[in-house]
Amino acid sequence: MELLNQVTQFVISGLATGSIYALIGLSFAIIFNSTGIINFAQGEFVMLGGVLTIFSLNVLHLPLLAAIVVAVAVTTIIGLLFERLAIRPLKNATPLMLIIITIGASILIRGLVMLLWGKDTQALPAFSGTDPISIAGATLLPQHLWIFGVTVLVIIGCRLFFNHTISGKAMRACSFNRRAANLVGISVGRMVLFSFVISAAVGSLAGVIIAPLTMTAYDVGVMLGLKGFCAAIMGGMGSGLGTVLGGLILGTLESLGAGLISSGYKDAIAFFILLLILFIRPQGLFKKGETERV
Amino acid sequence: MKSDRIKFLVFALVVLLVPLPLSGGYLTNVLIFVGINSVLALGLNLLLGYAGQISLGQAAFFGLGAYGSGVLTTAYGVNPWLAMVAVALCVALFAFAIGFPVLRLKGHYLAMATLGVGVIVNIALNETVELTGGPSGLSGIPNLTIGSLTFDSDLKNYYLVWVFALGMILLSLNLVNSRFGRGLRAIHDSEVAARVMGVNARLMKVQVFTLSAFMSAIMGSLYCHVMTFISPNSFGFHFSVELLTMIVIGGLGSVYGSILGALLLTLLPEMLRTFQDYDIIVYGLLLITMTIYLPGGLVEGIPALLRRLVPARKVTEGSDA
Amino acid sequence: MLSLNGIGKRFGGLTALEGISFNVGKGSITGIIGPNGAGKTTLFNVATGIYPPSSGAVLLEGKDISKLPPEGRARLGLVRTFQNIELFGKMTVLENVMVGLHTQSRSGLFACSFRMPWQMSEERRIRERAMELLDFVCIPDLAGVQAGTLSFGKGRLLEIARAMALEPKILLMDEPAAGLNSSETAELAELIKRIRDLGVTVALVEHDMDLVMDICDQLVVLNLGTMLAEGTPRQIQDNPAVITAYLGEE
Amino acid sequence: MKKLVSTAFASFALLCLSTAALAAPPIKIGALFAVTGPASFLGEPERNTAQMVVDEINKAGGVKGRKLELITYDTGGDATKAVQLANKLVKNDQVVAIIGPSTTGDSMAIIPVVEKAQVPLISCAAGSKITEPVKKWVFKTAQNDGLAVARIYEQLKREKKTKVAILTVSDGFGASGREQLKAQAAHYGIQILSDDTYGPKDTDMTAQLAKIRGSQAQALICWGTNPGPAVIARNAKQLGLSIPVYMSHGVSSKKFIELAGDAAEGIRLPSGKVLVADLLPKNDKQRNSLLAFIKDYQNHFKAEGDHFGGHAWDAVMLLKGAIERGGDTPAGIRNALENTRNFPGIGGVFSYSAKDHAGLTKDAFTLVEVRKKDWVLVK
Repeated sequence: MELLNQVTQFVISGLATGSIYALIGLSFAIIFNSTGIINFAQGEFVMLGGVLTIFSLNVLHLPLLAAIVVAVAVTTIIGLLFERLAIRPLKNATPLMLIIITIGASILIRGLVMLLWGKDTQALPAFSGTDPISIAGATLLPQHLWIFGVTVLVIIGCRLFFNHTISGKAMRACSFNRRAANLVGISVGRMVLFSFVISAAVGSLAGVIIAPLTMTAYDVGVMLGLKGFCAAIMGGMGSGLGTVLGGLILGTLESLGAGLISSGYKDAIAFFILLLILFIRPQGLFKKGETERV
Repeated sequence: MKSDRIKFLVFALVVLLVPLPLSGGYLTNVLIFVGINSVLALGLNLLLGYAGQISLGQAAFFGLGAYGSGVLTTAYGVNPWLAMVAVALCVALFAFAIGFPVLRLKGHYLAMATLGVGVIVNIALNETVELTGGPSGLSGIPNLTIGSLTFDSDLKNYYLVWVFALGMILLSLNLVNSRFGRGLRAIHDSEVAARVMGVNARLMKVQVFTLSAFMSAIMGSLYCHVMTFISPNSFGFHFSVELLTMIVIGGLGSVYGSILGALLLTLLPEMLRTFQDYDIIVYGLLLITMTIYLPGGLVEGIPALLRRLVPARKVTEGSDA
Repeated sequence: MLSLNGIGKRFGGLTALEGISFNVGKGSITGIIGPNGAGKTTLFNVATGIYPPSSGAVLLEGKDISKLPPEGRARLGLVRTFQNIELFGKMTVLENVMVGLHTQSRSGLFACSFRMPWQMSEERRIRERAMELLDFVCIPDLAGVQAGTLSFGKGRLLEIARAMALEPKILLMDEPAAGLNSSETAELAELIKRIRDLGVTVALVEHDMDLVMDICDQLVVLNLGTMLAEGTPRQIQDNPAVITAYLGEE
Repeated sequence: MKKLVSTAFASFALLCLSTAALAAPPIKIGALFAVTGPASFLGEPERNTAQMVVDEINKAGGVKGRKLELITYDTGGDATKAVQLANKLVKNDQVVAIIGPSTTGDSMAIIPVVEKAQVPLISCAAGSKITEPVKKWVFKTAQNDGLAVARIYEQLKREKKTKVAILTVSDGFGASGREQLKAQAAHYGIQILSDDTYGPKDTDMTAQLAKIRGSQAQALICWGTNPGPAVIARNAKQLGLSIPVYMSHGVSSKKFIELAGDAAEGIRLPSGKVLVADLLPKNDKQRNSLLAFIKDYQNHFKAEGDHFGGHAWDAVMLLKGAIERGGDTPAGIRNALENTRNFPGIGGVFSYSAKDHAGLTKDAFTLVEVRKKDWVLVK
């Protein structure tokens, strides 16, 4: 009975952590889907969301909602600048160059934040208190519900955007075939910019809503980014349910691994699963295989 | 062919003579690590610059080499030279085994998989406390000895490390200018075309991956005997990225570029002394600007710059006359 | 020489090829023609092992090679060129051909890094052979030039030299005349005939009908992933189904 | 007239003296701190404090009329860099002594360098193996982890609690704590029921805590530095974990209370006295040092001095005393350091000896508890 209780808690905690990964994974997938770029600086967008909110709240003394809006807006602008200054100037970029550039950008952003706001960890007050909520013998915090809620909203938003707006459809067209998209009059450059902007916004939003739980500092982005990327790969880099399921599975496995096997090897378990998926099903857990065209 | 030989001989001569005016000072110590980093960067460059396969987990092989030698010599009293060879072979075998599934992946997926291998190895070094001493590190590793000669001073270690480094540099130079090197570069340019030409791309990628792991492991062993203390955070993701930065700055696909990059980045903290906390930003900026404006690295950039300057001067001289 | 038996290829739900069967006779020049999207390049990709076939088998000299990877087929003498010239742009012209000689040499990782004597002599042999091949396609003067800087026409010649380096039994050429001007095309026709005279079987996908009619002994016509006709150039020219496919229904 | 001459003479003599003092070359002290990287929470206050103390000493006329010059380098918490920089301090800068590094790993890495160069090192890291066994040239100011563990176990024994769960961070600090917790348990008759770890960057520890909740443990001891323990405090509150929670001295600063919020209430931890300086009795030996340090730090950095900064304060002040007594040669300083007795510092009252280069007893720690967002002494 006690074991059952524990496992319930492991699963619930895992789902809560997993939805964080899912949200970050979604922001990875948005850029990947329209550009084929894996943005290694994605974690820094998440970090910026949290750090900027705290800055607006504590230093500018804005109310919480305004602080969040400022944080997301500023991060979005940084995403835009990043694309303009670091991605756009590259002609005929190879994946290799893009990996190196985005790694460089992540180091740069982290360094700047460290210099501007110091190295201390900071906490954001929870949006709706910290009284635990009991579900089937396990407990959750109200902040977890915020995370679930925002994740669902972001998925719905992505769906609507990609399936029902001109820009969204254009971005999808770019992901299928850039040359063809260009031929039918879609400005591929603009779509790449768009995807960075949207992804920065989603990433920073994730950063904001998780900050009350995980706290934030200049270096939180690295691990969160990696985990988000794992989630996205498990879901086959789709910007929909696959990535969310990937995130939830990753979170749950991690939590079960920490609770039942070994807490020290928790991350190793997560990366081991990532490797297995890459080896066996590189197209993700939920997608059908496709042949690469030459 | 001939000029390549002469270039290497000049380089080797410089390497062997450099410590003399330094008289065992602090710089000698830094240059030991330049030697180690040069070979690590070179290993990564063979993989990334020549064969076009990225690895963000190079530090793992370096760490396995260091810990393998460290543990075998301290806990089991194995002869350090024997340990070095045995460990390097084991690490190479490990790389060979994981190479087949890992190198089937391309681009971002390959980057992520190698990163994953790096993270897992680092966690393993941290968690196997009984063996490795865990996060607090492993101390009391003996210096290397040959007969009655103990490598316990900076000068001796300098020659120890650089003799190994020069050997590996020479072998790498031979390799890249041979049938094998041509195959690697062909894979880099167009894997499909290379395979249609009968190049066994899959095997060659794994072979060069194994070679770079072997080189890293040897350097890891040397590192542990030079330092006599090792801890897992020297072998993390951060260091893999530092190696990547070295070859991007020095020059992808250039043996000497790897060495130039290692030299600059190992001395960089020295040059950035006035910046203190800013060096992390300089790293980031260097990675971005070099990739955008000088994708060939400094080994290509400096001659190009000189070429641009020299005719310019001729023109001005001409106008003066 | 090369037999395709009931080749089919699907991408997801899309059928690109279905039921393709024909033989390429030893020592012949066979042309594969068809309108855009007929599946010609896909057929080449299946034949050379870049795509696995969804159904059917590829036979080389009677031996089933369907399971072999591209490099394995190359070793057996099945070699191809690409529509968009796939040169190794960052290597010199000579080095490109030397890569083509990969299968003619054996030195591995160890021999190369330690410069074993036999590796050195092998290297010399490869270099000489590569120069001969450049002579064969009449571009020996470009040996030291970086391949990425070549004009399209010279690039095509280099690609052929590189393919010939593998000492192919059969050479598959994907639109060799694409992007060439008329004098270059004429030279190409001569070159292909010289290749055939060396005893190499040639199969080519081509749009340039004049070229095809001039050099081919046998033609295969594809349309919408299926085989429309097979025969000599004369027979094909008179085939009503082919005319319809090319010109559309009146 | 006579008077005038003598005054002039006197002032001239004074002038000569002071110029002589100015002209004397400064005494060079090296410092290595992990100002950047994961251990920057240690390195930054340490560097700030060390520079501050040296400035204060120089303002007050230096040591025996000579100024101190502090040469600080950032190791980034990287052992390789630490070794290079230690070499630089010894060979290029020719310092007479080195303070720092901040982490046990960096300290262990540079010990061979200073032993060989015969330059005294006063480490600011906590790992007990730095000075056990005793190395001739190596001293330390940070309290051994073992002392903190002993303090907690003593309290548990007093409360007759014998079953504990431990949860430690998987870095150098946590590993060293874990080692001590396991080694000393038997001595205090304590049984460790569950032994878990978490990663320094983990954001959710409910899995480990749920497991602990299901065990028979009567107390939880958690060993880590911010932000992990704050996450654990919050997760423990979320899970309604009812057993008392003990943290390590790694989080003995206001920052922890700020991060953990309400969840910090009731948590206990061993701490250096700097945290509760104003609560100490008037006759406490360390009181004056503590109040001076806190005041100076507040003036310079508009922030609360913590015990990490205290390690550097102790190191510089111990060095100052040693130079005063033993002169400005490395060997003289080393000998004087070893003979330091009853020096009241921030971390405790230091008494080094030939057999003990750590210099502190478990009195260096007091047990404090969080009440109403502030610290109170546990009686």
